[in-house]
Amino acid sequence: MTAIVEMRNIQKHFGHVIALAGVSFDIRPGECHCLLGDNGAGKSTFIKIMSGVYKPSDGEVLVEGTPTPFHSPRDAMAAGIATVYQDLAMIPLMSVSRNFWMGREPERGIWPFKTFDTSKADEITVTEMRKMGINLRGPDQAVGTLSGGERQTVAIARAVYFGAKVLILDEPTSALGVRQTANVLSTIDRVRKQGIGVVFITHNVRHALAVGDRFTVLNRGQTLGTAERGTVDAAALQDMMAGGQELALLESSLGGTI
Amino acid sequence: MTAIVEMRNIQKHFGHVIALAGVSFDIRPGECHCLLGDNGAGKSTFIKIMSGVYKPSDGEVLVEGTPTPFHSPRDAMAAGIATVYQDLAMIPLMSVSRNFWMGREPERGIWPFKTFDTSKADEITVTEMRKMGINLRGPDQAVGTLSGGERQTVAIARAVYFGAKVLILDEPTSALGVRQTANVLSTIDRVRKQGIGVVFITHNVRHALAVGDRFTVLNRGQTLGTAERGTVDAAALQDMMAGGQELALLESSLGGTI
Amino acid sequence: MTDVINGASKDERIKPVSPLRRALIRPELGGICGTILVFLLFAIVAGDSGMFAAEGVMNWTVVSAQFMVIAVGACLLMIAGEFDLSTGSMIGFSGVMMAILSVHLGVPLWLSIIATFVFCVFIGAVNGWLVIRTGLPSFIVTLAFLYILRGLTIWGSVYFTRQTIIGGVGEKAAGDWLAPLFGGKILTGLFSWMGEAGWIATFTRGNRAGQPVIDGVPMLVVWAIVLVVFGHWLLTRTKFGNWIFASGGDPLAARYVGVPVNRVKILMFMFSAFCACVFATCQVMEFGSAAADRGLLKEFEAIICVVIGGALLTGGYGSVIGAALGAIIFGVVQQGLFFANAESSLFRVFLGVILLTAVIMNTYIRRIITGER
Amino acid sequence: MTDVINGASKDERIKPVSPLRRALIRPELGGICGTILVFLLFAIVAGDSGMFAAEGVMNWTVVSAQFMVIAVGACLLMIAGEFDLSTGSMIGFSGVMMAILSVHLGVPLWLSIIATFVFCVFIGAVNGWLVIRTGLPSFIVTLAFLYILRGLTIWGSVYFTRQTIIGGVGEKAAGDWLAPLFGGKILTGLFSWMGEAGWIATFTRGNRAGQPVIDGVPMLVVWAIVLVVFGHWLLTRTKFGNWIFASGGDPLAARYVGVPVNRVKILMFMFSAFCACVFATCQVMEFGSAAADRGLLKEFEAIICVVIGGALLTGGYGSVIGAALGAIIFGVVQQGLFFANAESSLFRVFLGVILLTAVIMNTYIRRIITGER
Amino acid sequence: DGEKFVWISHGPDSDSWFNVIKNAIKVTNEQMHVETEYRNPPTGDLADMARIVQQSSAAGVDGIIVTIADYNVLEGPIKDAVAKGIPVVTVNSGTVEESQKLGALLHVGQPEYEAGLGAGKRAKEAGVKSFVCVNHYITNPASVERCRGFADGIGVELGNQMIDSGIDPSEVQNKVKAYLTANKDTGAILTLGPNSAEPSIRAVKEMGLDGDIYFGTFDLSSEISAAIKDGTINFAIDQQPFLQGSIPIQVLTNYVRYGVAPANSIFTGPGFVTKDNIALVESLAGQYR
Ligand SMILES: Nc1ncnc2c1ncn2[C@@H]1O[C@H](COP(=O)(O)OP(=O)(O)OP(=O)(O)O)[C@@H](O)[C@H]1O
Ligand SMILES: Nc1ncnc2c1ncn2[C@@H]1O[C@H](COP(=O)(O)OP(=O)(O)OP(=O)(O)O)[C@@H](O)[C@H]1O
Ligand SMILES: [Mg+2]
Ligand SMILES: [Mg+2]
Repeated sequence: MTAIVEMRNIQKHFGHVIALAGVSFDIRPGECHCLLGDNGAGKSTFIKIMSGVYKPSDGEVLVEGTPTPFHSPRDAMAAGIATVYQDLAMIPLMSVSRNFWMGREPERGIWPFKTFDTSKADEITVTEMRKMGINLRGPDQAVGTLSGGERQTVAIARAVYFGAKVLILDEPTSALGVRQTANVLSTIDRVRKQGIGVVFITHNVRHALAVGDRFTVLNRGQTLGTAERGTVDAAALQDMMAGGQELALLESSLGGTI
Repeated sequence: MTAIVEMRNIQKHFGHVIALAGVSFDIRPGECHCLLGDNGAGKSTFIKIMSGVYKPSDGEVLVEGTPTPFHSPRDAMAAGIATVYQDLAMIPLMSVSRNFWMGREPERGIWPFKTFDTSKADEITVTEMRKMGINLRGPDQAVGTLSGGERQTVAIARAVYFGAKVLILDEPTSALGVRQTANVLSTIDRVRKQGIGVVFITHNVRHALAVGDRFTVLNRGQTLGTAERGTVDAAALQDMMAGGQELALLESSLGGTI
Repeated sequence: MTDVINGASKDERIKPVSPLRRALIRPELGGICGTILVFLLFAIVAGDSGMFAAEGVMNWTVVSAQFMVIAVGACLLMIAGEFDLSTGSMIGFSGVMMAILSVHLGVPLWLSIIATFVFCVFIGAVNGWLVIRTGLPSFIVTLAFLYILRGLTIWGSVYFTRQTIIGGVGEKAAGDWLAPLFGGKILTGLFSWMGEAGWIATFTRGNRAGQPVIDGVPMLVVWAIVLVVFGHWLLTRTKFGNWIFASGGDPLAARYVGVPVNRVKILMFMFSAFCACVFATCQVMEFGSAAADRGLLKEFEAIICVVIGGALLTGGYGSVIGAALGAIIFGVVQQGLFFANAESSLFRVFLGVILLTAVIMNTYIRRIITGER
Repeated sequence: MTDVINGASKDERIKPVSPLRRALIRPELGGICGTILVFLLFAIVAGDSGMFAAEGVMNWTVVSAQFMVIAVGACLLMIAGEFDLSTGSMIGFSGVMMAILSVHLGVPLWLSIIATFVFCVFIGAVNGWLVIRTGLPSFIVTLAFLYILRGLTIWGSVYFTRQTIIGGVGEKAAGDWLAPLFGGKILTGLFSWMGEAGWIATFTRGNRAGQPVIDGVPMLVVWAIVLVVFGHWLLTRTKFGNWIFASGGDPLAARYVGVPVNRVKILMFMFSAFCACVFATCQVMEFGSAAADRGLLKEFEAIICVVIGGALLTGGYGSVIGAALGAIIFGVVQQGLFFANAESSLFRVFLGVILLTAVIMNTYIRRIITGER
Repeated sequence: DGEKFVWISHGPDSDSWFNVIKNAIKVTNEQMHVETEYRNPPTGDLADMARIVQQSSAAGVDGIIVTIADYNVLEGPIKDAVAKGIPVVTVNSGTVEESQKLGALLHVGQPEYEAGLGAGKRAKEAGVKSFVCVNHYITNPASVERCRGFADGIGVELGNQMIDSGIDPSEVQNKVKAYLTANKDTGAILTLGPNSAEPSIRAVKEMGLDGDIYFGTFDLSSEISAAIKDGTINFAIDQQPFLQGSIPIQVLTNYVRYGVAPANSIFTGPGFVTKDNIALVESLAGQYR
């Protein structure tokens, strides 16, 4: 099975900060590929390149085998990549429904008088949110009044609703309680079954192991390789994330004093 | 040994969000007390109450046995509590030396002509930073040009330098590489040996176990109890943080599908 | 698993909030209350001064309509996260440009008007482009244009006409097909019928005796209504309106989901320039002359209307209806003080106080909407 | 373990940066380059017009000194993260208050001056307190005071004196002990000696032929120098200066480490009001009269000087020396255009263009300082 | 008794010249037992002024006194007021023809261009060939008219000889100095009111040019009359604002009460105040002169 999106040897520099030093990654239909890594490893930077927010300093992005440079988030969306960002990409002062449709508003009417089809938008928003287990007070409730978990769920519901061939979730579970986490994980499972590739970013190894098919670990801008499901366990992943042997070395150096 | 600072049944509400639902905690001289918890558990909120940034909605703060309400960060500092905040409390446009001394600038000269003793400030800054393993280009380098790890180290060096009876570190290792992490952990050890109580906040169980004497786990604004060193292992802590049995329940519910 | 899903909708960390309080809360609430208060106030202090007779109503309506025209532009721009200090200079500039072209360079009036609109909207685009490209605050960029445009206006009018006031546009307007769109009146038939029927007062003396005191609705008022309706429709009913909110609320987030933030902002700068041009053209057509000092300080007045109407100075929140109410408050207070015979210098004091109270009240309302932060 | 510590100082993710480029970079670099450019420009176009003779130098020095006085206040306030649109109105207000008190209510001049300073600094504190307490942007709060103070000024001067220009302060100043501190001249002896010795030019025409063209340094210039030196010292050499930077850079972070941010901001609002008062008092003492329209638009001019001088509109960054250079640029350009016989209305165009280029250049410099973000 | 009139000017709130008018209104109100309100656009925007005219006729006053700051702008509102049967007297700037076209009873005032022209002719007699016109209010049309008239009176092009001085006194003073330094052969100074005259007097004195340079100004103030006495200023054009404030009220009162009005317009200026006749005016300058 060929990859839907393949990233080859991606580098990214911010001024004199080297955030990514050559990372390769691919995602196939119907799989959940987990991207793991400690804080600051470069996970968010990496998927921002994948969704067209940043341009890579070096390296290639291939969509279904053809090199496809993304110039803007719209390009990535057009290529079927939907992203739920870590910083949520939600605007607190706007209503849930407006946030849900932001950038892809449904329209009604003929050209100069095309209007935002609010009734359709509201209806679908409420339905989709109910599917995700959130009962809204109303679709015009401001996102600012939602809890972190609810906001996260709006973002996921939005990405799921708009279909797409690849769904990227950047730490979707980090602000969630256990029940909402369960919900997100089972949503990932549901989405994957529809043949969509899911990129699931987290630094919680347990969440990753619960749904992942493959696991890629980033450490300080570099990839430490990709493992298949079943070939690694929680402890091994945790070790790779935290810098494995190096930390062991450290523990022995502290060992005498503690 | 009595606690230096004791927090009794602390509650904190932000509008209609209940961030802390009654948390008790204490810190004794010369120990490292780790505060663990998932994202959004309320760790940062809790230590902000401890350092006088927020006032608790309910509950008491006792310093060496006497109830001492803090009205501002200055009160907490006066009571000997130094804090390194998660969001760093560093001002990127200012120089390292100015950031280091911010709020406690050394002065020289007599009253109406008292000046900020820059040469002394610079000298001490450079020395202290070298002690922490950072060679500055110069003390007037802007903090904005430092890497995340270097910034974190400035903040820690500052807190350590200003002594204090309790040192609070809010996720000090989250933006650091392995080597800087080792450095921070051994600094914690060094500080503790001087009889200072250290509150070490993290969601990395391995870092906590490396230096902690006691472990308190927060989960969604509530404490799940405090464990002594040796009575818990990594897996147990990880389970408590992620919501233990609840997650087990979840896994079984997903189990059929994955 | 259904159990898990239903459970997710509840979060034990959220306290319940009274639904009644929520029902009342909307961005323009402050504007609505303010308008009612102001009308009550003047009904008491100036009720018998003719302020609420047909002619008086028309008087403050026209003034409010003026504010409304520029407030709509400023409002949409502010919601998109920027503001424009060059509005006032733009008003002076476009009037003088139009007058020089038509009166002194002999260009037909309709062509002068169109050329002026095109050029001013272009300058609006330059403003926007500079803000986007340099990443500078719009305060600085538009402040520069405040000076540049005013300087060019004075220099141009003195250079071409050796005067800072340029008359003679009235004669050019006669017979022009475009001019009535800005300077004409509508519903004249209706008003003369109402006058005959005794619905409104008529002139009792002089050479127009028998004619109604109001002979029609000036196009300025029509423009104000059209712009408010258009602005409100654009903002609340269209896709683009959603993009305006998004660009002002969080440009980065908006860009990530594919909203063309730069285009939205530049278009709003252009719209603001367009509104300034409408203001200037209506004024030039009505009075038949342009002057280099027109529009002085109008940028602040537009911003004040918008802010009184509940918009957030930092963007992402506000309402065109609110801005229109702000304009009505501004106009009624300004003219009402004349009707009430108050010392006119106290108008400014009054205005400052209204601004402060309105904004404090709006902040309180907004905190409730966004969940007390 | 030493190995671990040494290793920590290197981060393989940081690319090296040229140290040469760093050495050049300081906040006032833009101001310095701008000043040099402006002097070069006018040396070329107006070198033979007397602009750089003793008298010409004094001419633009006085104008620059005026700008400097208010720029210092605006600069410190802007670094502390706020700004003050009421400066201009405050200038008008304090002059009129002083004149009414002394000329019309018979209060001794020194007491009027002191009372005015106290009251104006108090209003500055009210400004600051409102900004802190309501959390509103300082734009809105000080805009309200722009209107309120100007309204009170006009109302007050008309109410008390039935005039908007109040003369007669000159007579009151004669014999007063405090007035010369604002209106006098120093070094008069030195200058007449220099004139006799032929060091500076003497009048060749008119009824003062033989006297030196400059008879002393006005106190306004002394005040400007004192305020710049004080501001620079305060900002760079004292504890409090560090707090100003911190309050503007990140108020939350500063508050967490114990900087009394609210106090710093309120004090800076007070200092800005104080500078406006110094400006007004020097002018009233020099000209012997106060007028209600003094200071119009001075708030923008102060902000422009500060921004040209490299400060960041959003706070936390800037330099008093830079602001002073900005004031010199402003003054030299304004006066230089007269010496160069340029069309004077083009001054505004020139100013706008200088503002834009200076700010763009400063942004570039700042990006380098803060690590390209 | 108790007729309500309005006196509508184009001066912004802070304009000092109209103070004499205000004082005249007050005095005349007491003399004639009427109520006259002084009104003006706060920022001097003529469009706002037109609104005030409309508003006054809406309020149904017994008479309107209005300056013709700009004929085009005020034409509509004034004609409407006249049509409504409200008697109108025009004052200050504007011409008699304009006044008649508007249907006003009469005009009381001083035509700006002609005043400037007269002053220019005077200067020409004194041998002046070049000048600088210090315009502190360049955006006001009447100010440019005065400078133009002066230039035409001397018989030279206006060109660069009008400077935009702003109202800040130090800036005015230094701009005048800069101009005089750069243009050493300047023969005359024309200032347009106390706002530009007072700093210019200081500039001239500081440069030692007092008495040497021909200096004319519009309007009076205590400082201007002092300068006339000491010879710095050669003449001040006095349009006797007190009369402009007072006569229209008297005319309107008599017209409303008894239906009588003067047949011709009344010129209150230009009257030239010089060293010879200064003693008469000096004591009241700024308040009633
Ligand atoms: N715009 C930027 N400019 C400069 N440096 C940046 C920028 N964005 C990210 N970085 C740096 O790049 C590195 C990787 O950041 P990134 O946000 O991708 O990490 P992450 O793996 O997502 O971490 P987290 O788990 O905290 O989300 C960090 O050192 C960060 O400071
Ligand atoms: N100022 C505030 N207003 C409203 N809610 C807040 C505020 N600060 C924190 N919260 C909420 O309180 C809860 C606890 O937040 P807190 O920052 O203390 O978590 P944390 O344990 O430090 O998480 P992390 O590991 O991400 O740092 C979160 O749900 C957060 O949204
Ligand atoms: Mg991330
Ligand atoms: Mg935290």
